[in-house]
Amino acid sequence: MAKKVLMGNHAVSYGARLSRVEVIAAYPITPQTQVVEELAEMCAWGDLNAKFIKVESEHSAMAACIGASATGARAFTATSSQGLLLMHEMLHWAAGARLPIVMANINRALAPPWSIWSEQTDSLAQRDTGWLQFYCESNQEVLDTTIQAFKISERVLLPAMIILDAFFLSHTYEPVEVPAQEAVDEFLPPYKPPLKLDVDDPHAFGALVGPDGYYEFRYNIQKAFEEAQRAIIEVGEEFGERFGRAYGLVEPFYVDDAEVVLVTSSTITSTARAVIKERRARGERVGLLKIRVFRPFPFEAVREMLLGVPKVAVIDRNLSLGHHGIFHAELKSALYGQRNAPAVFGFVAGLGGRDVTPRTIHQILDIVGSQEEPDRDVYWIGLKAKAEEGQPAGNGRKQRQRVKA
Amino acid sequence: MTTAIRPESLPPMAITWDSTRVNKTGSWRYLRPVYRDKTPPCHAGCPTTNEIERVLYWVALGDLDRAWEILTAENPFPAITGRVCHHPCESRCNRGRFDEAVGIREVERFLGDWALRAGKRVEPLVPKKSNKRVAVVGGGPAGLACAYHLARLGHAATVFEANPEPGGVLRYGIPNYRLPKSVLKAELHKLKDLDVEIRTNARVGQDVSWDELQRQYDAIFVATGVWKSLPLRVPGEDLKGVLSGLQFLKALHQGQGQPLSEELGERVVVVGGGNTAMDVARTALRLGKRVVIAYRRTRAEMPAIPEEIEEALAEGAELIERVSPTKILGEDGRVVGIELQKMRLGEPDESGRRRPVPIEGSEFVLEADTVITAIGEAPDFAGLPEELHDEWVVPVDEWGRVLRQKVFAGGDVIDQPHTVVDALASGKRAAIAIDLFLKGKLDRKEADEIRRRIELPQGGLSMRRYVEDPGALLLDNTRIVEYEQLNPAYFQKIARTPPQERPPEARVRDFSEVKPGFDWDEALREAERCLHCGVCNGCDNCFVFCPDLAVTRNAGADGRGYPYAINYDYCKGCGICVQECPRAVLELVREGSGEGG
Amino acid sequence: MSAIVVPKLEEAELLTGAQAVAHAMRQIEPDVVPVYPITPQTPIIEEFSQMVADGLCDSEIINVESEHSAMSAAVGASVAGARVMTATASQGLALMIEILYIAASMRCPIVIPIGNRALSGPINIHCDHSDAYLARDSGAVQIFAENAQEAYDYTLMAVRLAEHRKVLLPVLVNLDGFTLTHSAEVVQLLPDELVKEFVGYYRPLHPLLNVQRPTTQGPFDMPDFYYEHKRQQADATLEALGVFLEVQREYEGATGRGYRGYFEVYGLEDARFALVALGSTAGTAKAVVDELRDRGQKVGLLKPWLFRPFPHEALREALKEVEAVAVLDRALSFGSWGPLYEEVASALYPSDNRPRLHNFTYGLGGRDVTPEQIERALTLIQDPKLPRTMHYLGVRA
Amino acid sequence: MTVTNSNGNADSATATITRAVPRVKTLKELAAQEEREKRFQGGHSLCAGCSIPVMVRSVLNTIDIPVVVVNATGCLEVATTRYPTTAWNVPWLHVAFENAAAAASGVEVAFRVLKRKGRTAQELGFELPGEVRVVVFGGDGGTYDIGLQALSGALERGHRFTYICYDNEAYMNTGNQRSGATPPLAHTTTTPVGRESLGKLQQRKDLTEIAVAHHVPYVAQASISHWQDLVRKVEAALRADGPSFLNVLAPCQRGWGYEPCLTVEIARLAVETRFWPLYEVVEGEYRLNALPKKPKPVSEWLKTQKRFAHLLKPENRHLLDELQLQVDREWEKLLRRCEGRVLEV
Amino acid sequence: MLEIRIHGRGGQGAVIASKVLAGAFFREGKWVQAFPAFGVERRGAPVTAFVRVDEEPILVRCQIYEPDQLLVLDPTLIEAVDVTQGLKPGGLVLINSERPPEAFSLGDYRIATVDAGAIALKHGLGTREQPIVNTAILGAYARASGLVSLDAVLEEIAESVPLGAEANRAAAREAYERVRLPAPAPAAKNA
Repeated sequence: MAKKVLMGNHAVSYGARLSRVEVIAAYPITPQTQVVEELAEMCAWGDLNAKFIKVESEHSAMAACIGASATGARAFTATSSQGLLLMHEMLHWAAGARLPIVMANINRALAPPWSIWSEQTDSLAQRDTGWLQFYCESNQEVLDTTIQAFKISERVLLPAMIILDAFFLSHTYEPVEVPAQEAVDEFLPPYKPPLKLDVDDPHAFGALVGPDGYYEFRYNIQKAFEEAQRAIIEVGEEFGERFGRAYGLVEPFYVDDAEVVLVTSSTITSTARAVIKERRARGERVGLLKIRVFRPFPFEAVREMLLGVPKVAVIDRNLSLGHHGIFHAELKSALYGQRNAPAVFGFVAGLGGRDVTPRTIHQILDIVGSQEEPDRDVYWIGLKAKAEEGQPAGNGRKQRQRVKA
Repeated sequence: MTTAIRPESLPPMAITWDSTRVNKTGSWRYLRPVYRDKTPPCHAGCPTTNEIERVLYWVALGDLDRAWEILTAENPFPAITGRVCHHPCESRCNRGRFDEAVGIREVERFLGDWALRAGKRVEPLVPKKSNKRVAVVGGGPAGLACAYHLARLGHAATVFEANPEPGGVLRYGIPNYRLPKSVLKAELHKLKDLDVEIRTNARVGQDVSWDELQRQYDAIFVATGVWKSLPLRVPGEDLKGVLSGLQFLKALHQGQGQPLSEELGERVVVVGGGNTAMDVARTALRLGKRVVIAYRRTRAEMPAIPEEIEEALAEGAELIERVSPTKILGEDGRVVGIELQKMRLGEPDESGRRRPVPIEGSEFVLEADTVITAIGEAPDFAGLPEELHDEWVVPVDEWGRVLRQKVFAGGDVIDQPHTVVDALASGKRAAIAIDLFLKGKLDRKEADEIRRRIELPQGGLSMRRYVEDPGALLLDNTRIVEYEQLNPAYFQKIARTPPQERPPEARVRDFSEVKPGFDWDEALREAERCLHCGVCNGCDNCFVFCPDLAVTRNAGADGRGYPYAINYDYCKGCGICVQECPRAVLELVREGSGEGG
Repeated sequence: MSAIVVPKLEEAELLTGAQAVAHAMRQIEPDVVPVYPITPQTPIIEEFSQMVADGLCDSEIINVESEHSAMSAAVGASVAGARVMTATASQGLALMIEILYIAASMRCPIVIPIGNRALSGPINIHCDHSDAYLARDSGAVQIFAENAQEAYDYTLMAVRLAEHRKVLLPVLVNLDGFTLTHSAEVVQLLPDELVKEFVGYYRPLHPLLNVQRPTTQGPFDMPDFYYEHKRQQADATLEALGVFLEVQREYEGATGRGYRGYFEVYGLEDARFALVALGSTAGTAKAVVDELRDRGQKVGLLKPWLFRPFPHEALREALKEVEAVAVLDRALSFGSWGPLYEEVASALYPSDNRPRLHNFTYGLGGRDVTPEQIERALTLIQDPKLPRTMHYLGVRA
Repeated sequence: MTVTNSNGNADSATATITRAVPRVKTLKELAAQEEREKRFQGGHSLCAGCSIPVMVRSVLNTIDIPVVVVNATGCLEVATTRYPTTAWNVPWLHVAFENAAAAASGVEVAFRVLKRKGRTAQELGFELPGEVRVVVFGGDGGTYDIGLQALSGALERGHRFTYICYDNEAYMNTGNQRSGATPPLAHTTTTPVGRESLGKLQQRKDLTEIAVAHHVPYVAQASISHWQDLVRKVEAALRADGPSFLNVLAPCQRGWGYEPCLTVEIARLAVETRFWPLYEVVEGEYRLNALPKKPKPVSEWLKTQKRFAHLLKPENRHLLDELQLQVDREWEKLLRRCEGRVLEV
Repeated sequence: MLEIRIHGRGGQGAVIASKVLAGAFFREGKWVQAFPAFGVERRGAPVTAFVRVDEEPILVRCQIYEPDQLLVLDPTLIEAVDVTQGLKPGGLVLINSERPPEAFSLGDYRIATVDAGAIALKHGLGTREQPIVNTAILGAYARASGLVSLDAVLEEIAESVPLGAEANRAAAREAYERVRLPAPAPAAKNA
């Protein structure tokens, strides 16, 4: 094992290389590009024995991965934002075909207006497609999760998405422990597809299925997701045993006796940890629950952690327009109907890369601390107009009042 | 952009219309492009510092008035130099490295002739007369040029000419078929326009004394020229039928053509390779003689203007190369032949030409009725004070001044090439020096400063820079544009426009002009070939290729200043404009170096 | 007949849902219609093309080479200043989804009928709602129609909703593939002039074609403005809630057809147990409700017309008295609850009296939706001990 | 000097020889030019030495008819429209990367149909212009690759619009990844040169020929270096009655690896080495627009750019020769198509 | 925690500088984080990059608004950008300039200068028009800050700057010697 200072994107590349990916089909898009550039470089220097296909669009990138994976190769791609949306149609296909493709998605805001900065809506909008989703907090987690993702995917035959924040992770350099290849090889054996495109044993992939059979295919995918929960936990534990860093579905931080728990994902978690530590040092009973795996959504784990906590505040760097932040909505449906369910506050913050600083987190904790129940469905934090801060984007139980300043 | 914004203050969707011009991208710049005209080599190489690039620019645009004004500021007689100049400009022309040099002389002649036909008048460059009087001794090109420029600078000039007519070598040396007397006469009319007094048949030391000049004039310019032929120094030189070239030509011009012709006999051998030799040879041809030119080196080394040699040969002269006379043979006191010795070319001498070395025993005889020598001339200092001159020349300083007195000299009597244009240049130099002298500035430091401002790298002094604000002329007189600095991508190969020419068999029958000169189309076409090295001609490249739209058209400029300006608020300093400037007007300087304003 | 609009048989026609929508399009007479064929949407555009070919309607159809381009051309034409419609389904919507987000953000009031169909893979051409749900974060307004009549009426209303100055968003009018698109029903159309008067002219706010005042549309946005722009869009999406009701009122005023509210409620007034279901299933559900009520069970149905923006407040109000709710989702969000369920749970979460909530998946890929399945759901939720896991109706597991 | 050179010629010496007295631009003409000059403005954040704005202004300044610009995602879009500012003083639309031609179809049809329907200012809320040209700008990534389908569809449908591809031979906005336009053996970040790799191993796509295959009225290949030729082609393209396509070579100093001042020089060398022939296809008829009298070897062009540095190593000589053969072969093919028709500006 | 902000221009290597500096601290056993303020940087445009250094793992993941130290790779940025915005009083400002520290009056800060441009050119880094000064300025930083050793900087350069590593190391070494320090230097904070 060696420690290196790596950027988040390169942590993905190293993870893919250690996983001995065989086919990489990708299309450039900021801020993803370095992931595949580094992989292309590794191929050019013979450090990675893989075929790199620079396709002509993200739609084709996923289609090529589908082809490669169906042929039995370990397939990998990476994209972001508009690229992810363009390949959307194929995402359904990959999951429907039960192909364990692994993809890194760098969270970037959707257009227009055009932005290249961080926001989670792109990947969260794919939550129905049948892909496993891992949201990473650090470059170490990015690298480790990439390796685990292959193992999990190939076990449950579902594609997996490793998700990292644009720039706050993708372009940030920090120390990362890079496992030795032999250790990874022991952890992750070569992919043995149960079924593949094989001239000696022909099967048709992607045939038309009528109303008589389609439902069951979908049902099986849903069941595979249930299996995936177990797989993620087991693989995360095994990884911990081998490499000293264990992973699970969620990660609590000072949750035990907390009166207020922040629910976060990705890099906001990291900044929030600093704030929680600071407040804990002041004696405040605040904690944090990081959601690492969004699909399958860790209902049980979340309930275990949050039932009995008086107040929970979800921070969403995303938005389902006409609805809520997506973690927020998901969390509410997870806690719905449960005894001792907490009051859930939903915060939207940091869209389009607006910086989420410790001050932003303090503001959130202050708002949650000052009221028993949320007085609106969604709180917007960090809008530039001061008078607007914390005002609801309509849809509140009380009619939204526009403050004139 | 850091001010507070409110969602409701934004347009209802991400639409914008505010200009990016609020972004001053000039702050990205490391290097700064600046416009800085330079001197083209033709201009620098012209002894009279003709602003050739500007003259051709305006000719190409059809504005002949403007072209002529610029030209006559430096050169009084374009119709003359346009015919007889040895055009050092053309040999330096950068276009010569690209395809063929621009036919500058022919365009100059076109412009000169046009002005004569149009009856153009020159005016003084300064509004007021000075009440100073200057004596000009010698009415050849140097003297006339000096008088011309003095007059334009407001001084009264009197020319003392020993011969019956002014013009010197222009009149008595150069044959009519090269420079028609009518053209000479018309050009000299400019002096009348400028109230220059010309006293003919006034030989100093004979018709007027040096002391008188010293007493009566505020300054004296001596330009008496070289009228003594150099002897061959071989046996038989005193035979009848041995003539000097100058003698021959002068006699002809003085109307003694017919008797002379009879004296010459049939076969004429001309010894020499300079312009005089060619003039002699071609004149003899026109008198119906068989002509042989004998020269010690090869044609390539002949000092005569190449066209002259070419035309002489075309007209039937025979050239014998690498021979030197050893003896002139005579019978009854009269030439019957010339013995020539063959030469081979040895090591180069100080002039850079290979030295002829005699080949022993190679002598041979050429039959001849007349031998005309044209191997060089020497001045005749008769009538001038001893202290003014040494054996060969009148020594002068860099201003053309003699012995720090009020005496100045120019033309062939000083140590400079014996060419018409150098003579004109020395006259101009003296006129400027005399102007400074008369204003009491010549011995002061100021004179050096002025010189720095008006002197071009090859030593010529610019009258335009002398009388006008040099800043307005833009031209940087310290730097010459070399071919390597140009971007030839924008130039297309276009053949030089050949001047029309009368056929040799027709032209040897008379003394009429060999070439009729350019017509309008030809002149414009040739002027358009000028590359305008170092001088902005508004080609638009910088404007079109600026990625930052930082180059603006300066449409209000009135012929001064550049047609473009750079808006440094936006210029990112990429240097494309510099690279793509075909003529090296633009250059890059380091940002913050203080250069280029 | 339990529909809101009961056609007068003598003035009605027998039309498929696709035909009804095509007639709505003909009457709206959109300026530009970029389209690409896909089952089960194709009959809409075939019918419409014939009407244009017959000179019944002055619209310009662009036969593009993909749904992605259909939506792109739609955005171009809409931004330019034209009234635009298109139509699609399933993979077509999935392929154009990137541009649907863009249409919403660029505030393009494009009306898009969708013939709902299951997504691949495996490939399937029959009805479910996975295609509609995939657009749930896009910012487009989404309406679900129960029958051909509703599809017709809401297509007309969608134009006014989309083009309202406070809204300016694309509107998807969902009608179930085959079940509605290809089934002939009795539909009563409105007179052409009435429709024309109702929809009026489209007056674009910032038309690209206004060369007198050039605008730059679709610019690049740094973090210093993007967040505010998104907030603005979120506000517009929510404005659609109010405008939806406004348009319904005006439609009623103009036509006498009384669509009122975000939902059709059926037997819900005194219900202890409620179904929430979208689209044509509601019809079957109504029959089941009738039957169970006949048997004395206090059951009811809530059929949302408006799925996006989701009317959280109104839903809380509508379901505040019920004990248990069965939310029927005709699609899966793998690894989680069904999308409709999540909406309902999320909306009801803050309410003081939370009903028991259960999620039922049904009818994927055109699996037949029978009264028995619906009855089963309504029966199951009456058991307070029913586990809170996903229930699958009609699966052969 | 009040006078600029006749019809904008770079060098008076290159002016047509038939011209007796050079034409001098009138002040009025200059003023009109200035008006058009404002269509694209400075202060944008494209790199120093970028070729794209050079092309854009040449295009926009060519005709007086109002234009609507549709822009595919790329450097040009990102660097000219950072909210709240814009370098564009003409209507400008950006929808996405892969669909500029489709979006342009929409704009073009919208204009045509609104015009046909006689929509008044009262109905529309604004005055429809009498005439409009839709011009699309897209890079090679957005044109050769991801946008090809939309372009093909729009060309085939016959919309009256002009698509201009600024071809810098790779994805430069994301930092130099290979595209269908990348020449063989070029180094890019996704075809890096390494122990196991010599750069891009495939041919470049001949997009201009693909456009020709759509049987549209006007297709041309141009270079920013030959701007008079470019301007003439833009004019022809914009006046074509139907779709027109221009493929314009636009070097990128960062991706190609050269000093920014050499942008035009390198574009010119591409033409002079016949790597990038200038030609046009008018109603199916080919014409050559630059016939280099003394064509330079393609290595003259390659050696100016770092992306080809590995080809100059002696051991790679054979690759260079192979490239030269290809260039020669393509040139011969083009000459045959032109059948001796040459039209040089 | 030590927070450093780097100001440069596109093409000068500011982002690489942040990475190398973080790497150097990392070699000395520190936790580090380095990242750019990502815009759509074009050649010549102002660029900002950040470095955080701490004894324990770094949690905060947002830009640095109140840095302890500044590295200014191009002195003309001082006029173009408010470089000292948020800089803590007494903070170190290291400027690439041939002028002495006294020539800059920026406020209550410790100013050090180094002619990194000349040093870079001497070692053949970049062009006359645009020298690549990032490694030189890091050498100077090692001396001016006293927080990281020159050896660590040199080792990190060798690893992170494969092209012309020797020249870059030489430049860093020379800049270490030639940096002009503020006088008097108060004890470094946040060591």
